Amino acid sequence: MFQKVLIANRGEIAVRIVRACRDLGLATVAVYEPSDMGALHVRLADEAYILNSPQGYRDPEEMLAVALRSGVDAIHPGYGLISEDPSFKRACEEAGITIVGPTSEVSTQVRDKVGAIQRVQAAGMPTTRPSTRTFGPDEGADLLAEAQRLGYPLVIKSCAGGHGRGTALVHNPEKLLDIARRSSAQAQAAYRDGRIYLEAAIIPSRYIEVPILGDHHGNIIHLGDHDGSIQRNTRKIISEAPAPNLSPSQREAIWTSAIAVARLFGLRGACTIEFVLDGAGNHFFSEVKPRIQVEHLVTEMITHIDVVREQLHIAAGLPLRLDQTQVHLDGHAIFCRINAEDPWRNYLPSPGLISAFRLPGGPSVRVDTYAYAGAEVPVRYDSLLAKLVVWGAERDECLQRAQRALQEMHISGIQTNLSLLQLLITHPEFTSGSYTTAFSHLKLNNPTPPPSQLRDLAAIAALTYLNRTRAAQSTTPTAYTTGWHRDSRRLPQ
Amino acid sequence: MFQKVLIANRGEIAVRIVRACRDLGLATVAVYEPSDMGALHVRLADEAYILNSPQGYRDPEEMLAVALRSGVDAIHPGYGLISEDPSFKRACEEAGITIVGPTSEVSTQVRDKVGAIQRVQAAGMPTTRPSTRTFGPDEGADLLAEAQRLGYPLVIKSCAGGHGRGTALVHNPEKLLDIARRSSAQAQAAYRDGRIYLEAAIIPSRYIEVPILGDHHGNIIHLGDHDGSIQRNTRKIISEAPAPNLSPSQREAIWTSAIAVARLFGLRGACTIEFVLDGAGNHFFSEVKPRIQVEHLVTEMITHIDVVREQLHIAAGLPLRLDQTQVHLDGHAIFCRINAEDPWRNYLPSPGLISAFRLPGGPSVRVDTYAYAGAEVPVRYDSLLAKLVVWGAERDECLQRAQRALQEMHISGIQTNLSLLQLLITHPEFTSGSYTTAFSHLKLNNPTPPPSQLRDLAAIAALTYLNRTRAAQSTTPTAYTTGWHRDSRRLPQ
Amino acid sequence: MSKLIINIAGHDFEVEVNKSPDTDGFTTVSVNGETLRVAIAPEAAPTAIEWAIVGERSYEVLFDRDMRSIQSVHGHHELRIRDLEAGVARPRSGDGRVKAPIPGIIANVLIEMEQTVSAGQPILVLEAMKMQNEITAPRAGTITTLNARRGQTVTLHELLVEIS
Amino acid sequence: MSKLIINIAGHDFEVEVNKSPDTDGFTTVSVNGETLRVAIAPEAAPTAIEWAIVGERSYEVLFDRDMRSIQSVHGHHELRIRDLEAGVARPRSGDGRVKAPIPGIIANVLIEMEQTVSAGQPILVLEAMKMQNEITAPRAGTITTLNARRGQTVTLHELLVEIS
Repeated sequence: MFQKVLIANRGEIAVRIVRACRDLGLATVAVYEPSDMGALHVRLADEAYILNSPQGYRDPEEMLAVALRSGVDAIHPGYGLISEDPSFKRACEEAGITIVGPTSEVSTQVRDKVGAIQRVQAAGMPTTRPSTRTFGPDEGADLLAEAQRLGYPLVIKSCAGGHGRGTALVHNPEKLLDIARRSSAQAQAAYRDGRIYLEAAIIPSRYIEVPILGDHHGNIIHLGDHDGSIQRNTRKIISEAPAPNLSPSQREAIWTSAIAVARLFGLRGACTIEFVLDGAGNHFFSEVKPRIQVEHLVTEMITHIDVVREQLHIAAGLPLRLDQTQVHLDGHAIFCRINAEDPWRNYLPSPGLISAFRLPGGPSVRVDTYAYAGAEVPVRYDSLLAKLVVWGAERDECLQRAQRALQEMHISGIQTNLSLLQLLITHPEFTSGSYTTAFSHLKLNNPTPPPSQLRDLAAIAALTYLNRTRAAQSTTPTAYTTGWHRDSRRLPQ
Repeated sequence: MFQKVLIANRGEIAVRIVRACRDLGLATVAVYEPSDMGALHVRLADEAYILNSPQGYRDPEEMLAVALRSGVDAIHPGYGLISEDPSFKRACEEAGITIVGPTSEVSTQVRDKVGAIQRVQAAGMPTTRPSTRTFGPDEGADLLAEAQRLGYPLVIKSCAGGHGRGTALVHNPEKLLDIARRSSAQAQAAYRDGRIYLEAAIIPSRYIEVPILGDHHGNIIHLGDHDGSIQRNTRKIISEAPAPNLSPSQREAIWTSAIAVARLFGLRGACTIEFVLDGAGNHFFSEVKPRIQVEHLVTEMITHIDVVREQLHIAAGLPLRLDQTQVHLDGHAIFCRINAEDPWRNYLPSPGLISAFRLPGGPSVRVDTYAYAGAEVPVRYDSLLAKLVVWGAERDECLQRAQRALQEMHISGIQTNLSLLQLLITHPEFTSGSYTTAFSHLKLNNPTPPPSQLRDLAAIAALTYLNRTRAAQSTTPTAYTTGWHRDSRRLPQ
Repeated sequence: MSKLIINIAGHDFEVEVNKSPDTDGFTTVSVNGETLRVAIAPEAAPTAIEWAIVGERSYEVLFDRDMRSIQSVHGHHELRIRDLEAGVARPRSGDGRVKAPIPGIIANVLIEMEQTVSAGQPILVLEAMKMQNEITAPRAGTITTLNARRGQTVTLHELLVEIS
Repeated sequence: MSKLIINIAGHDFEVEVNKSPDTDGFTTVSVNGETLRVAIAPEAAPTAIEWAIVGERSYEVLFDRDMRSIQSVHGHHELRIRDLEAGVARPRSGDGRVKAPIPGIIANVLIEMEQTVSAGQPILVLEAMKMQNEITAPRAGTITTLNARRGQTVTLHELLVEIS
């Protein structure tokens, strides 16, 4: 095992990796951009190095320099940032520092999403139908021609990143270029890479994901499956494991495909094989994520396996500690991504000081976060604030607990999507488990509570208003003194 | 199943019960003394009734009146307060409201600790050797005579409560009456019952506890065992499951005894059978706790069973959902009780406003608490602030994670025993698993960190001091301006 | 005695408040003529998590900064408060000034000076926290101020556009 | 430039602080002649959890109210700070006044007026938070004030005993 690990990331995933290292007794080295100086991952690590280059967390050279200077024997890149950058991986490999995850060679192969699909196809497995190549934002004519060849409806996808930012459904040629430009800009903002490709759309569809672990000794196991179909504002915000409404034989077939794909690419460490499921229940390989997933907690809850711990074990060259028969898929887990954003104002990000913060507790509830009361949500980074996961022996128990945990969780000072998550997990389409990716675009109506509850809330609002205006007599915002306070707020679709 | 449950308790256990009810979809009714109006259990419940009698939470009549007024069909009494009061249970039974836990009759039997031991003895099982009767604080002569009969060393125990307040070891007659008076006063303060009894001391000894579940259909199962030998200031502050250093046959024998005791008394719901283990590894029945334990989390972590949920199931008359073969004892768990007290100042309780509060996260870590940043630790109640439990596949993994979680946890504004817990769980006697109750009295030395760390801390202290005095120039406490700031602090034994 | 009209999720409630709480901390409040006993968290400190007890019903509530929404376990609701003692009601929506809702970089400017826009029309794209955020016109009118150009860094509440 | 003597866990350190942090937020500090770069949390707000970076070593620290102890993952240590600019050192232990450290009820009074006590001798038992808490004499001397009787309710910092 290693002695000291550099964590080439920030936010909750850096904190998660510090925890896994501590749990193994390994020393940790954090890095930070100046604006992240007081961040939790810095506080919790044993050592912390400032990144002075303008690229900061995204600068592979400075990252490697810190690794050499601090004398670590391994680097954990987390997800996002430079976690999938083959040139960074190669540089680490050449410097003799272990980088947790697949090799630079494998990373290069799976990073080429179109090429990866073609390779899986060539191996005789069902895949989605992508365009033959990728496109820059200004290749309109070529894009139109390729779209014509694939046929509509089709999906635009970003070359970098996941199913998220940049992904958009196109029904006809008239809208293709506009949507493509927007996708490209979104991908550029999120991943610093505006290239896109096309894929024949599958409607209705579900995203089924299979996490796998592979060691350096040829052993590969899967850790079940989860459904990642539910997005809002281009982000997967809910995942559940196992994916609901799959027959045992469907599940078995998907797992078998996942293991075959993992063998094909020689995947090592923790990776995720992603599939699209069509309305008839057929699955099609879509892509490989060669790194820890944001939602890996959902897997940890149903397997009782600490996935980050296993990543470190595997990277150290140790054989897998479990074979497939020893992986017990137990119960049900639901994962919610809590963002610092206002879903009632077009998902406007909401940085600032967290004035109150209370986590849910009790059995089978876990929250991973870099936040706490008094912490600052920085302006510069992603809005991911906290990750909630709950477990239940049955799906119903899990649903009930997820609802309770969301109700208990309290964050103020900034806006969050907690109330949106509550709406989603109590929606009949979610509770029935019959949802597809179409659920991501469903317009949600905020249900009106019974009149007696509204009456109570009115009394509370009145009393609170009077208390606040009395307390802040001199500093009352103008809005309070003009009589009406209103704002038209509807949940965007 | 019930529709609505009254929670006849406060603090973290009331919150825990609200959670279990919510997870089952049951409505909850909280009660509160006026000084607890904004407490978390009140906030999270659906309904909340004020208790106006001076006895408050300890008034069985008002509690029953609230139950009738709110129309609940069950009452969960938690632990402490009136949870073991047979007269309250009888009144509920007569009013036709289910009270979660054993019947009033069983409660009466096990509440008589001396009688319970005699009954178990009569059934042919090994027990501790108690005095033949109990004593009030003023029965000095009788006490001395009984002590003579039992022989020294012996243990004074309180009739009410657990192993905790009131328990004291006596080596010779000269000290008996002084210690007995002190024990009685402690028990009076803690449990409002100053009666005591004697027990022949077993040295060295360990406290081994076996939680059981019994239903109304004659089924009884055990949920493994845990070690509760470690106390500080008369409170169990660390528990671990399974109890370390027991052979499989020892463990099996203890479980068998526990089930036999449970059958003997006709225990229902969640109860705990407590044993004392001598130096040769023989176990002796000591007492029955006919209610949920403070440290039940340690059991939940190794069994994946939500014990409070099961209590409600059983109280509703449902048969146990698991038989003994379906209870899988998985891995290792360590429980820490976090108190609002200053272990460096003779365990002085520390009420007040919690200014900062940060919970540990990551896999296999759970904290149950009523507290959060901005919450008040009330003056009137017990110092129990939070309960931390961590799990690991092996004991070593669990120890490492416990250490990490304690390091991550941050509470300020009040004093807590977090640093004491850190000292204890890293102590060689604890990490080796070879501890006995003697560990509770061990003098702990705060290890001195290496000079380079002290040097860093000195630099930090200097800079912080300068910042604070600069910021609070006008309001500097006198202590800051007199030059030396000191206080002699040693950890009491 | 204070009198307010509280509109929650489109429903109007006339609320009268007797200002002195009793010894238990409850205030007598009349809502549409119905008398309720209400207790709320004693201070609205920014770190406090607000709670209330109405009769025997317990609530935790979260208001946004300007009390224009209320959140509880029962959902997220629009809120309008009209204080009948504060004089004539004036709708706030008449303001055509568009300020930066968060700090960020102007990724795109979708309008020009003197251009006519309709309410809700996208006018700017602000990049912040790795997202492209569309800023829409708060009302219909003509662009009379335009202080935003592509690539510009803006601070919180900086005036970007005015619509008259 | 400020000069302090910091005693941690019985070890003395002479610390000199150059008061202006550099642009990265680090201040140059000399400890026993060794130069260190130290950054600490910018404000000591009561809600803040204090952290520091010394060179490339990261710390979270917790001081008690009067900065008489420092806690970190490395343990709980006694702390004495002597500000060489604040004049002559005066030990705080000379104070013979015993105040209620927490609110509670006097469960027992173990001394009488004019009685001689030694430092550390139990003088009162204060019942609070369901515990009997012994209060000991902060110094040796004679009881000259006794404001505590059994059963009495006391408030925080109420003067109970004076030892001269």
